[in-house]
Amino acid sequence: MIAELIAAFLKIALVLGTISLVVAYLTYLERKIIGHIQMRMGPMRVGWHGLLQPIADGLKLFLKEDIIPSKADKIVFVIAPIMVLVPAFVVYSVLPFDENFYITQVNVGLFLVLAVSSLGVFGIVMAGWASNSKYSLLGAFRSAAQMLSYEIFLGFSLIGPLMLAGSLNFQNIVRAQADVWFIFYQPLAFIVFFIAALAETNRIPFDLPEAETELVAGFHTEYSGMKFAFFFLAEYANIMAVSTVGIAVFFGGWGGIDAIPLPGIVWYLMKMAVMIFVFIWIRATLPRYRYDQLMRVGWKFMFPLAILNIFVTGLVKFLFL
Amino acid sequence: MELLFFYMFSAGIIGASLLMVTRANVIHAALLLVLTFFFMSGIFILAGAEFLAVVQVLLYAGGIMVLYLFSIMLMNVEVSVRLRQYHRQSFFAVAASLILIFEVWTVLGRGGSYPAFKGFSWQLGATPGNVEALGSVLYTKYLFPFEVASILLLAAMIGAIVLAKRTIDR
Amino acid sequence: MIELAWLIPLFPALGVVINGFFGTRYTRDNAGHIASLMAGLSFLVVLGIASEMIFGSGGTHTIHLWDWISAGKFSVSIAFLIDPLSTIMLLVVSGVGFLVHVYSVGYLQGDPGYPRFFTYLNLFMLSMFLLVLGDNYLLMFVGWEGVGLCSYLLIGFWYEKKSASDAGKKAFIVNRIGDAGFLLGMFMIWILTDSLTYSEVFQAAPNMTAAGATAIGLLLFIGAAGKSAQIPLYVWLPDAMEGPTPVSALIHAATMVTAGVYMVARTSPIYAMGPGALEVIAIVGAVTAFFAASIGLVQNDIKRVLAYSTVSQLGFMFIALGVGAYATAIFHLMTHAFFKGLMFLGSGSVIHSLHHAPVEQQQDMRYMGGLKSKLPITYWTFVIGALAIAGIPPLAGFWSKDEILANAFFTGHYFIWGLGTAAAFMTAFYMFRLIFMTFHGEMRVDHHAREYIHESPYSMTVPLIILAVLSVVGGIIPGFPLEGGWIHSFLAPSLAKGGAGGHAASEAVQFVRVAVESGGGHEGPTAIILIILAIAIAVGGIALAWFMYMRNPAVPDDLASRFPGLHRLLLNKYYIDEIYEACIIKPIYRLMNSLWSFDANVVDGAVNGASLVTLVSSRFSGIFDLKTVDGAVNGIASMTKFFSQVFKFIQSGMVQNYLFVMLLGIFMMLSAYLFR
Amino acid sequence: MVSLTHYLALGAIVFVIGAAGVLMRRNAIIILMSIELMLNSVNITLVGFSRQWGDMTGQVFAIFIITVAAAEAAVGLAILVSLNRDRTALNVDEVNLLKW
Repeated sequence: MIAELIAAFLKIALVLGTISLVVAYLTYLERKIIGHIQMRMGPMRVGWHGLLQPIADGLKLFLKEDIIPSKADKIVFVIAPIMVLVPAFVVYSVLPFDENFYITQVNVGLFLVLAVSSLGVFGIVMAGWASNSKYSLLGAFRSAAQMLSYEIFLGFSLIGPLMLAGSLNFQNIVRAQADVWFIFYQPLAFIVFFIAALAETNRIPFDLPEAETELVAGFHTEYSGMKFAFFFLAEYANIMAVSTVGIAVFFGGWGGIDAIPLPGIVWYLMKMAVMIFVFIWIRATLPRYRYDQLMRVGWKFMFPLAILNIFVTGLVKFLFL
Repeated sequence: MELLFFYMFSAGIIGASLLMVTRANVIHAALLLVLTFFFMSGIFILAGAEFLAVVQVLLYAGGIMVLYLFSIMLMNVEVSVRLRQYHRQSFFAVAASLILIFEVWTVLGRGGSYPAFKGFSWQLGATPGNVEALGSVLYTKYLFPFEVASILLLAAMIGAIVLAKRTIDR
Repeated sequence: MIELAWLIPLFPALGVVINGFFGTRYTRDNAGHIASLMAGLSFLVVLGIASEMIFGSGGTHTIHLWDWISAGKFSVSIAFLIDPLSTIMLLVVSGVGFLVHVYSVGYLQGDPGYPRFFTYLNLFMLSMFLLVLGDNYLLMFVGWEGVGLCSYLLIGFWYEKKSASDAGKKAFIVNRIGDAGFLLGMFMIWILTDSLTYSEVFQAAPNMTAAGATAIGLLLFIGAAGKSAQIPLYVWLPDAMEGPTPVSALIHAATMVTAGVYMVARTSPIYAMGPGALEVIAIVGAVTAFFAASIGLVQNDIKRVLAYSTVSQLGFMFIALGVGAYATAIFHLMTHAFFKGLMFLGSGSVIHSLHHAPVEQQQDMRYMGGLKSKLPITYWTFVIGALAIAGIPPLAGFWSKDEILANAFFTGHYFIWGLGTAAAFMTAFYMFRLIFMTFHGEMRVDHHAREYIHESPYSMTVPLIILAVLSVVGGIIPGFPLEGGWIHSFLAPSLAKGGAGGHAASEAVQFVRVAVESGGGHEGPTAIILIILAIAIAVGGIALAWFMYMRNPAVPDDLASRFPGLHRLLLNKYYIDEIYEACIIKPIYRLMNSLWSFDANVVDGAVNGASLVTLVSSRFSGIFDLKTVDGAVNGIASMTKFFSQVFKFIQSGMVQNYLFVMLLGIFMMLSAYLFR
Repeated sequence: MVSLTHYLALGAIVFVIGAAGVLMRRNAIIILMSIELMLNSVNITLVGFSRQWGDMTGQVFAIFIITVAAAEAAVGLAILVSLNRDRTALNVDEVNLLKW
């Protein structure tokens, strides 16, 4: 009993620590990659090729004055960043990293991830409203509408693979792909999933809630210091979580090519690196959608696609499997 | 252990819902309601209804309450905070509620002992999932109510659009 | 074929969907054809089923479609019952319905609400089929409400006319009163038998107490009185003539108003256990027959004469039910559907031809006359209908009406027989008064309209001819010999045997049959005398009408001067109306105006109902029962006043108060549980 | 050991809290939320029964209740939003046209 508890705590600490560290370096990576794509160098000053930049940033944020606007709703204002961060981390409790490396297994794992990640919107809405600023509120509105809509497509796109795997448990889903990854069975689902994932994580081209150029950073305009850092932490944690879900559902999780005997966790990290690179790559490439375009793409294009995918999968499964 | 968690969640539910019912600020009330829903999903997990627990979070907290927050923000909340919050019949309402609780309590006390739980195990990760059982009942025995529920949702959707849409003067 | 019964209501439903959803845009001018096609298809199915029932095995068939409500002991299914009774009703409904559809294609051509009309008409057919086919009371009630709704919609079809929309509302409200009775009766049936399905109810019926059966019978009769326009709920039917004429023919003469008769006949096993209810039905029927016929004597509006005639004939049917001669009632229902449908359609044809006359003159017989040569087909078919209703053998009306009177006589209801005979005399009189005023004599039509008078198109005359043929043969084929016709043996399995009223009736039937067949017997001559008397009365009524309106048109005036009191009474009908208006209606309106602000929901319905009842009954019943109406009206008003004084405090308009009361209710229920 | 009585008592308490909220608050939104609370209290009892009898029916109906709650929230909020257009505050006791 106690040994189990200690093991569980160790695992949790390991995962959370890794995430926090990786997130810090993700910002660095993003700036570097975008810099190179845009034919510049990115951060160069702190450390070798700016390697210590994230630590400097973190230190700066940590030491910065924590301003709460006088007209803000104080309680909500303080809770909001936590509400964003907590779901982002809770998601990791059921994600699969390796055959035997996970924090816990739940029967409704996939579903739980969807449910918990949908809570992130609360933090954003709370932040936007509590700031008592029109930019923040507008950002919060956009975010609420966008995340509610795209959550549906995200969920629907996952139903196809789910029907193939016959389980909501991540370990089982990954095991079902021992032979063939679901990306080959479900390309349509993956496209929908990926676009919805971009929108869920508020990434370009769907970063309307933040939209620096029009809303002055949207819902977190009024935030500073550690609270601001929380939002960023949550954003990158979300990206990794959603990448992990994508890898687990479409790319066979920790599974790799039999010819190359690498440990599962390594395969997983490699896939993760690719996914994150794609995320950053897209950010450097695409412009932002307009709000009405965003909704139109979602409801008139992705939604029918997702439904079609479910229908076809069900039909095929019913007829041939 | 189970009992401990049950009491924790119950205390959370009751505390949060009492606070929610008494808040002047609608946003705070809504957030407290979300909190209540979280605790409830905890109760559901304790009862072995894990699917329901997730649905509770996904639909109630993630869906319905966001809708609430969204609508509240569209309206003017600040005005109502300064107004009188309670209805004239509040006293009677509370008195009646208390008596009602007392009565329910008595009824339950009279209920005597129930047979032991036939229940399902509530260990997380146990293989025969609650999802399959639920699904197989939902899509066979209760297929018709299920379809009716979907029609209801459609009707509510149309109704909501019609109601909330601004009439365009021609 | 019988198992295809579900097709019967399906076709009109299809028509409703097509015309209702696509009527105004796509099927506009073809709405009538589509609706007629649907009615015709239903009729074909009915014909198939009926031939199987009549020439084949007969019997009772239940077509179970699906379970509708299932809650504990209470279960109701959507199931159709095909037995002789419903077969006859189906034939009447679909047959007359189909003809009226065809007729309406011509009659309503060019009306802006053309597709709407046919949607309603098909909806009516659907509801009526449900009413007739249902194998339980709840399904019948669904149809019952459906036809009530369609009646309301169709009476108010020309809703831009205030009088039409008012008449629709009136019909609806008065019918609601009856429906409440039906509902209560249904509850009673459920309480006493734990079922609403006919077969189970009737199985349990012999175990009912007489009091229970009488209560059910009376409650159901309230429903029947509302739908079939019996005293005191008949007031809506004359006003219902505001609707298009085909509607009057189909709904307010042939089918819907006979639903009450059908319901009582269907419930006959229960009535057999409660003879008290039957006595009430017989008396109400007889009084209605007499009362309505006497009003019919003085009406000048062609459709109103027919409307009062319908009320009167429905009274005859209820006499038959009341004396236990159910089959005879259904028989009369059938023949009445033929000849009254015919006459309504005929009057529609007349009105159609007077299309260009001033609106207020189109239906007024004082502005008609001499139309015989212009409208030959209408005229001759109308005469056949009138002869049939007057009871001239061998036309349809003779057979059924005479059976009713004979049954009343031989079951010892001499008073009812007397009223019925008097009503029959008046019927013959006013029908021929109508014919003479409309078709004979000099033409009094507006000059501008004269040149436009022409015979109606084929789509209208062909139904008339078919109905005329049916009016001729519709009585003698199923009804000969008198009291022993085929229809009696055919209907026997569906109707009650034994019981107080039924028993007496069947004895009488035996008796009359003996009398007719042997031409003698113990009291045989009485039966023969009755028949001869009936014929004589019919001929006498016709002759009197001829004498007063053809031979010697001065006679009415002469009579008027010789009996100034009676004359004034008849002529000053409107003067009395004004007294009523001043003495009763105005004060009531004032009272109501002060009350309506309290509680429109409760008061308004009752007030409008009460004042409408007053208004209408005052219009024609001032002659008859000044004191009764006066008392009743004031009673209703003071009752309403009292209740609205009490209830206005409950209606605070705040949801939370209501909810609080609800919580108190829960509280009380729990308390009852705790301290029981 | 958690027994059925625990679930029922919890459900009853939450129900009454919700009911009291509906009855004593003036703000329409809070009343709507209290109704959600009441609906949820029913879910608790249903789940309790479901567990007691090892039968899924209770959970199925809990799902239906959530469906109904979603529909109710959508329509209710739509009504409130349209009410909000011509009133400053959404006080239920000012909406009293239900009389007469």
